[in-house]
Amino acid sequence: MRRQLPIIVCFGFGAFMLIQFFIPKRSFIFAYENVLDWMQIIYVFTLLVGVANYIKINSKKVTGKAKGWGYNLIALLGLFSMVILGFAKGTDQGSPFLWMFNNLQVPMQSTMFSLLAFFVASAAYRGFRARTKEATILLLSAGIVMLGRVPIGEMIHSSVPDLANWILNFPSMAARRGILIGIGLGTISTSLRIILGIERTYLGRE
Amino acid sequence: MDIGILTSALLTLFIFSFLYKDNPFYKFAEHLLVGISVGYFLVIAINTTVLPTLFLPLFKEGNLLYIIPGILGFFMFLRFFPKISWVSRISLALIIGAGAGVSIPAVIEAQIMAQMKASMLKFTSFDGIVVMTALCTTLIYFFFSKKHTGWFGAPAKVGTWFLMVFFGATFGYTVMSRISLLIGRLQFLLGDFLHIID
Amino acid sequence: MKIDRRIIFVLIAISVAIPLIFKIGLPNKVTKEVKMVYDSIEELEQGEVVLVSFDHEASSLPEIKPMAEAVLRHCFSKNLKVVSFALLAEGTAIGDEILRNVANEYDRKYGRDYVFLGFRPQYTAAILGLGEDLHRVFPEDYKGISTFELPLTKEIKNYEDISLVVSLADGDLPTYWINYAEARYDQRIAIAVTAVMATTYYPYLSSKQITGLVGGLKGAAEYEILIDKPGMGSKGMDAQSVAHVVILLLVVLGNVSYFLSGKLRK
Amino acid sequence: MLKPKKRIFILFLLLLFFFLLNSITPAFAQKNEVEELKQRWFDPEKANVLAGLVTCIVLIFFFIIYGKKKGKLFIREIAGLQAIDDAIGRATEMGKPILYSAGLGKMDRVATMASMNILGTVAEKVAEYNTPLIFPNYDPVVMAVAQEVVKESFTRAGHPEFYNPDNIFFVTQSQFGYVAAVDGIMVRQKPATNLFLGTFEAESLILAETGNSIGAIQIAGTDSTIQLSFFIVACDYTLIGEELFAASGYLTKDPMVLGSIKGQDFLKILIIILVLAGGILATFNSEFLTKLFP
Repeated sequence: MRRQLPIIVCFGFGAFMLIQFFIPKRSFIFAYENVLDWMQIIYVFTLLVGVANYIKINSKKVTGKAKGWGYNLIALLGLFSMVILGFAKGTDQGSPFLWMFNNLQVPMQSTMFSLLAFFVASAAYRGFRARTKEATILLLSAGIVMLGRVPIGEMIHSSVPDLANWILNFPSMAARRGILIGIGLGTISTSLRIILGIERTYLGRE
Repeated sequence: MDIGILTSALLTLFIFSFLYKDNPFYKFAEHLLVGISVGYFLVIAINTTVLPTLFLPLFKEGNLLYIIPGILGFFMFLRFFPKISWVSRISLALIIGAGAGVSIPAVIEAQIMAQMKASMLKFTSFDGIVVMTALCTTLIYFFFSKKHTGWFGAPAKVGTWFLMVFFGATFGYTVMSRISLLIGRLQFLLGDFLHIID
Repeated sequence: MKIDRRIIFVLIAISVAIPLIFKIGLPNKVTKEVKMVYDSIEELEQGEVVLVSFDHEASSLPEIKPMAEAVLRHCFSKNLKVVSFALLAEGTAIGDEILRNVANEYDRKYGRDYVFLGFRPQYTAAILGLGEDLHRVFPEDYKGISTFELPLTKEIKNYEDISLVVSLADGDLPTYWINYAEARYDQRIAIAVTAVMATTYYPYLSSKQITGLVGGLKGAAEYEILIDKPGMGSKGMDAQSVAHVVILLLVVLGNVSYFLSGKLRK
Repeated sequence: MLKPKKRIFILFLLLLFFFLLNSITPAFAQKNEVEELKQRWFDPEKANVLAGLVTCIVLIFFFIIYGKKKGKLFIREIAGLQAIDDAIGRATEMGKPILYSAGLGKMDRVATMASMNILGTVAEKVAEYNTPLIFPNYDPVVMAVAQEVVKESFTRAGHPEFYNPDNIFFVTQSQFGYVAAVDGIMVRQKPATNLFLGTFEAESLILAETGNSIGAIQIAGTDSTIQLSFFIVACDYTLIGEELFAASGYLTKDPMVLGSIKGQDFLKILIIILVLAGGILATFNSEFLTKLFP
């Protein structure tokens, strides 16, 4: 039962969603719409479980006075102030919830992300060495695209942007297409194995 | 000065301080960020999804069909109770199964067949030859049933060259994206905060 | 030669900050893929509906905002109707605000000229659902008004009433738009993505599964040229150029020292 | 696996259920073509996708059954995989831990499943030497699965007593919060080996750069094409896209999985032949093949 039931559910819904793609019948569309709704709702719940887990772990650290528990307290304060403000005062324009989002979350998050500008520079300095033929190709292609995508590339030579665009549009695009098709085939065969219950890692091995 | 701008500027600087090394200011900002983002997500998810797509049809419109996803969703919370945590696998199985079922025809159509069609180019054009060579050799690189030696090794090798062109181009393009993000932050610090630029 | 990472960090900060303060004014050229997005909006008739989807997180705002503003300005100046929502939670508040601000610039009225429908997780289901019935996926807008009551959404059933979808994304969400909305419902899709994601979508451009592509700050700057309204994109282009050159010089320096040290060892 | 009879029965039940649903839903007005189509059992415009689907299913199934019968199928070595063995050995010699990360993927991602399969093999080897395996998680469901996988592997290796559930833990569902935590672990515990296998996003470079600064051997594998370019630059070995999926089959040695990899290979040959044929026809201005594709 414990093992069979999930596999049965997985097979039933997987097989149905697969065949309904080809069947335009009204009843099938209706059923399909319902399944889509269900997926959406269940998915939100899995995310809510993640949130519950997060609160649980942080409060455990705070109450247990684990090392650096002050930081966990800050995280919890941030979380609950957003939740309380959001539900008490709404999320409309001018609400404190939105103020917190715009003045705390957005700047911090985009700054976090902008740290990558620095890391990308140090990785380029360290990693781009023409050690082998492959590494040289990598280096050249990166250099041309970097130059070709900014106005200064054109000032060096008028064909630099065109060359960069050509690389993006043809060889690079086709290689990515190769990777994509490979991943696509892998996805199809894994999905088939999932539907058939051969691949069931997601259930945990028992 | 606007309190909002001051707060954002301070937090921006806290996070930049990580570039020097890990420090309490950074840790403060990091935890605050995680907490706030989880809180934001919770509010938005409940307001815009749980309420209108589950509670509205179930309680206002009385559509009893929605009891099913409601119960399946609730099952996910049983993960916290080890004895009955297996029940949550049913819900998980539905998402994963249905997701797998939807993805198969979609991948075949958009990721494989449409891409194949777009690659069927004329052999008389240089670009066409490049595209077809690159596609075929990378696919050969991903061939697992045969060792990449002998006659089979050469196209696989060419495939790796094209892969390197792709990786290089992507890296180059990404550098651009990351610098843009930094420009955005510095525009804020120098403009909105310090008023050095307009 | 090993340079302390922090020296590189300082170099990058300087190379971005200086051109922002002292403008150089390097010229910019419009590329084909950006022009294609512009054209696909330009060819729409007054009153047609464009769906703008905010499929990104707060972190990529510096790139998304200039692109979103440019595209929305184009839509509103052409008198097109805009239906908008977010498929990632963090795009919600951002999308709402950007949309409202640009709409106000053009005196557009909420509910009649534009609507914001809020956020839907599980994008696969949401994108597919829109092919059948918009009112089912979004019974209410972001403010909680029924979509049957808003004059704009009242008229829209599914993709058949939507002329173009523009996905503003920093991840692989456009792939879902292509796999589901384009492939299954023949919906026309244009995308505006962060530069890092742009290479991902070139295959779809040549296979004509998307009608065009705006890539990052540079793309935004180009779009601003096309609609003749300089904005945040154009302002950042000098800094972008200088930073790229500095990184390339670092790479050259790295290689020179690598080969020199190799020779010395011999 | 379910028995075929049972499977058909379930499918039948499901269809019945939806038909019943259909009978209680209000009838729609039938006006135009779309409505007419909604009476039909097959959408003729999707015939080409059906043909593609049937080809995929037939080939993959054939090789799954073939694999099951034959027991052992040949799969070439994958460079990054050999490196995993060496990297585990190195960590053991140095007496340092191994850091494992499955990235940001949820359990329904193919890459995450592949990662869990590889984790099983890694854990088995690690158990023999009692090298600590640290695995910070982004997703609570993935964490639960990973704990079960590792526990089972330790038992199989004959050392269930070495298994420590506290080493496989949930961090946060925030991308950069997760990165910051993993970075912290790297800087403090200095693992000798980092394994990044799964779905990664922008954080890939931060992880790989920090790992590099502590001198760890790094092996990465992902299906996110963009992040591959960073891993290639910053890591010692990288499993590219499908290689990651194949690696999990290679390690588990499950004949059915290996069989499906063979099936994929044959599909690739078919794709190459079709693309080239299409190219030749296009050269002579024939649209015979391209017309058949969506």
